[in-house]
Amino acid sequence: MTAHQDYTSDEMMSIAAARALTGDRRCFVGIGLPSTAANVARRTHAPNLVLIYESGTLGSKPDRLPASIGDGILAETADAVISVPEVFNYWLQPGRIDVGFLGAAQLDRFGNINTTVIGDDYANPKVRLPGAGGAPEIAGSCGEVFVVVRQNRRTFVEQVDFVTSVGHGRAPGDRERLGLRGAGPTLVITDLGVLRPDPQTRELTLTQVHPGVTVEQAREATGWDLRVAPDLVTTEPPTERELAVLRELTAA
Amino acid sequence: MTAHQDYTSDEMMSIAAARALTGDRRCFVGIGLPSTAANVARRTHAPNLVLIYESGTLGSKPDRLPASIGDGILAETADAVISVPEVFNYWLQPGRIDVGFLGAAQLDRFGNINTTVIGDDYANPKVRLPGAGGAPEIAGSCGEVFVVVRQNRRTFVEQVDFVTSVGHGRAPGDRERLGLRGAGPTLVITDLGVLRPDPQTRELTLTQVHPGVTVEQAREATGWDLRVAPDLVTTEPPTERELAVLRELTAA
Amino acid sequence: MAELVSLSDAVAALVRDGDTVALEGFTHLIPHAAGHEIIRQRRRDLTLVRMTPDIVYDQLIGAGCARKLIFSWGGNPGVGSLHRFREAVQHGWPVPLEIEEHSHAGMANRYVAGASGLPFAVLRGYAGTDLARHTGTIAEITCPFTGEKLAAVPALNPDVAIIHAQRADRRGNVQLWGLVGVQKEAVLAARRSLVTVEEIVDELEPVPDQVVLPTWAVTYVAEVPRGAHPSYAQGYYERDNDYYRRWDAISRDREAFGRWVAELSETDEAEVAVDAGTEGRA
Amino acid sequence: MAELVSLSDAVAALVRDGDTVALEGFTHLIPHAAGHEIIRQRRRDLTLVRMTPDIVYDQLIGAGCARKLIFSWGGNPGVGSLHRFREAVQHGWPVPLEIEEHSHAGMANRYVAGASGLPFAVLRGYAGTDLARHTGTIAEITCPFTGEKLAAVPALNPDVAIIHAQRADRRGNVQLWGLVGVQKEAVLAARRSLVTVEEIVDELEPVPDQVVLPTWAVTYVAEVPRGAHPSYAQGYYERDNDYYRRWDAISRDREAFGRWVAELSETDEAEVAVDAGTEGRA
Repeated sequence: MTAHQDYTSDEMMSIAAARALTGDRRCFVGIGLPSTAANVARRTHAPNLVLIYESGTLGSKPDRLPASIGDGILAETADAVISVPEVFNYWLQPGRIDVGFLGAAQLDRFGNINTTVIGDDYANPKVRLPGAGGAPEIAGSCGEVFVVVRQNRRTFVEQVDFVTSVGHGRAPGDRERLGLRGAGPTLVITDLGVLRPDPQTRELTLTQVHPGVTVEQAREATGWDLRVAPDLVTTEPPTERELAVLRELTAA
Repeated sequence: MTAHQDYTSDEMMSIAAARALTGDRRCFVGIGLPSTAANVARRTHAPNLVLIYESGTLGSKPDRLPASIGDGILAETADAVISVPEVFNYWLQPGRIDVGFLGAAQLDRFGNINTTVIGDDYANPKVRLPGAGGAPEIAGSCGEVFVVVRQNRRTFVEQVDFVTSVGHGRAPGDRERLGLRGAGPTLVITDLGVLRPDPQTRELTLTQVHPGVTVEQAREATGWDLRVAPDLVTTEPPTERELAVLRELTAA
Repeated sequence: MAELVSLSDAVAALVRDGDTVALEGFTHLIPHAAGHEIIRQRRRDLTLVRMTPDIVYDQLIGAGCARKLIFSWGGNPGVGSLHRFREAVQHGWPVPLEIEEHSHAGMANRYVAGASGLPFAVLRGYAGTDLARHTGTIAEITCPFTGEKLAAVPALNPDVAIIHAQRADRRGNVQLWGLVGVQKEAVLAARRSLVTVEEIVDELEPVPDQVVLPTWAVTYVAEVPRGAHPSYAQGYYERDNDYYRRWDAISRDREAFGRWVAELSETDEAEVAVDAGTEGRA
Repeated sequence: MAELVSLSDAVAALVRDGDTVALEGFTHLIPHAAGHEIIRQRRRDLTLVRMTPDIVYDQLIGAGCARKLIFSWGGNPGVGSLHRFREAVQHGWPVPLEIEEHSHAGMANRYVAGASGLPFAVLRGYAGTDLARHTGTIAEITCPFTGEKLAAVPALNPDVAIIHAQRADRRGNVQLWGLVGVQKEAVLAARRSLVTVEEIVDELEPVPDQVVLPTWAVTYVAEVPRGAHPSYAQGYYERDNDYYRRWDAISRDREAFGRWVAELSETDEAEVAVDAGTEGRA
């Protein structure tokens, strides 16, 4: 961070995530950062974005940030309210949703995600995490997956302790072999920059750093030998409009 | 029919069917005679009868006879309106419905029902009938089945040409072997009388004749050697109230 | 996003010779006008799919549009048989009609599987029936936990699903209510879809027991007032029970039916609807 | 027909030590008051089932009511972890907690199968995950038509399902709306059921997106105003987000939690609701 930046690294992360959501794409949105990013996108460059929440709403248009995944505002502003089984069976499973957003307690070199347990003994975990929720099938069925997560060595690991949701498996072709339909994680947005899977190896590679972040900082924050794309770019800093919308939303 | 009867044999049939519906039982009702009988019952001795129509209504309380299984009055007066898949999956299949009503183009000695084709060549039928509709699963899943059908040798056959819906199969134990949960046809109500399966052999047996009908007439109208219960009774004739309600309903 | 077009443009763009087409509707909201337009545009070799083929399917079959019917109950509800359907099955006229026959529970679950992106559905059904012997698309499956044997049926994924609804908004979001049958499943199971509606409105006012299909789940929306006639649209008009009774005589006779087709082909749907409206009131 | 009773009578009659119990609710309409009554009545060895166990399950687990949890996501939504749940899993306190862990899609389909009277459900799920290795109730199944391999999960059929709804009428017909989650399926899958409601009314006025459960599909109905607090009941009160945040501190500390249980046991549900209401407004 340079001294005269007037935004936080979390704000940069939210705005970078919002920018990745364009047009009238259907987004499966979890609470927290994904919901913030989707709602910033809807108020700035992507007014036709369709927000789908696993609590059972299609096309929610909240005028404030929902406090939880089941906030009443989501049902009140939705095009359709449906049951939770219907969300998963009629809308997610057949591949009708373009983008799924996921967080991660651990994320590995091949974009696999752990939100279940830390430690290598499932029965006696070092830390018990919330579990899978909708993530395994979001990771399997959405057109593509964006992961939004803060980058550090605790989170960015060589191999996750527990595969809650499959990213790119261990090698190219693993998703196809498993019958997973979507493209998997195509974008990992962090507080330091952006990673994308290498088209050949599927290994997450640094393709973008946020303003003021060095490649060395990103490598320090990564638990594997992070590759850097030859055409690495620097993220455009947040515009005044983006920051204003984000802050208005998160203050409300 | 004796000369001084002031009702038709079809009216006697409808009223006998209505009388079989008692209490607050849940009835899966098809259009035509079953719907007439269920609505007569609801207005006379069984006001708490619950009518379920396969078009997607639970607890319909029509104030006139619906003209079709999907008559608007059924939705407008229902406790709940649901989709057709839900009717079959959440309500019929798990055995939540006490009584299913079925008609038949052919009905055999063991209560099996044909509503598909007449003739022994399915590909080149003598007569093509409407087909199964909900009947096979109604016959399998309802607590019991009442068949309402006019009695004659064309309909009452030794063995149906095509088993659309299983009654008692060919022998005791067939339903259990097939995994069918309900008791199957426990009552066949005709314009001549009432038949019930023999507790041992499951063969349909004449247990009741309507006023003015002789056993000989019933045997004449049956395509197998009809057995007659030793304790054969004669149906009580329609009361004035029953006739008035039936005629009011069918006139509307 | 659904595109708002005319009925004839929608049918021209969506329905191709040889397609598998489902016009769904369970007594209520049957898309008759769309069926008539398929006859007018002379589509051939269709595989028609519907739980309850009634007179609009009798018309399509009699007009020679179909080579196969996948169904669970074919009749003129409350009246009797479908004579064009019977004649196609029994005498191959005007063209032979192959049939694939299921129960309602089986058909409903085939649509559910199709809508869910699954290749098959599981149900308690068909056990002991002759349907299981004559229909190739009924299999047995064993529960991996209990060992119990159940029926499996393959998903239905029509090329085109056509339904009728009460309303759509200008963006193409669709709203229907009353008896909603299996229409949502049919649209979601199909590769392409057309919804004809009574009216296009600015805003969809929520109503109890509604089904809403978002615009991005629908291909085309066409405004066709009275497009369900002689079926009905709750909140708009009643079922024309007389028409169903009158159909029996037309359908029984090849020549009477021929005249009906000829007249249909000379009129467009707006005229048919007006005539029918007048007749309905007569 | 559902019987209208008090909450304490309903829990006394329905929930037995060792039962499998599902208190369902997806952020909205979570039956907190019923959970508290189970703690007061000191039920033990329960197998608790829920897609999204949150603080009421943290309370039940911390109070020692449960020996097993079947779930797909356990957390304090928007706040963080469930500390009583964590402590039971990591340290076996106050009693060891066995877990059976699924995804949301798997749990939802297990309820659907239970509600449908089927022994299992089929879905596209779990492929390549470690859940499939650690959870015994995930199997592979092959489509009999395409040969494709899919996941199968066994039906959930709890002994008791408990949900909260906005209204019931005097005959026991139940109505809920807004986010309706998987509650209908949970009630239909269960052997016995209790619905707590905000109010009992003479007539259920239909509302958009309602779910209606007929009285004959429910065992008991109990009027418990604010029975979902700190969750919310659309049309009645908002979610008490502060309460969820405050729970974090109580839940982190065995002694603070012990005091919370002691206080709960000394009050009845009406008092809890009033206190909570006051706190919520403060």
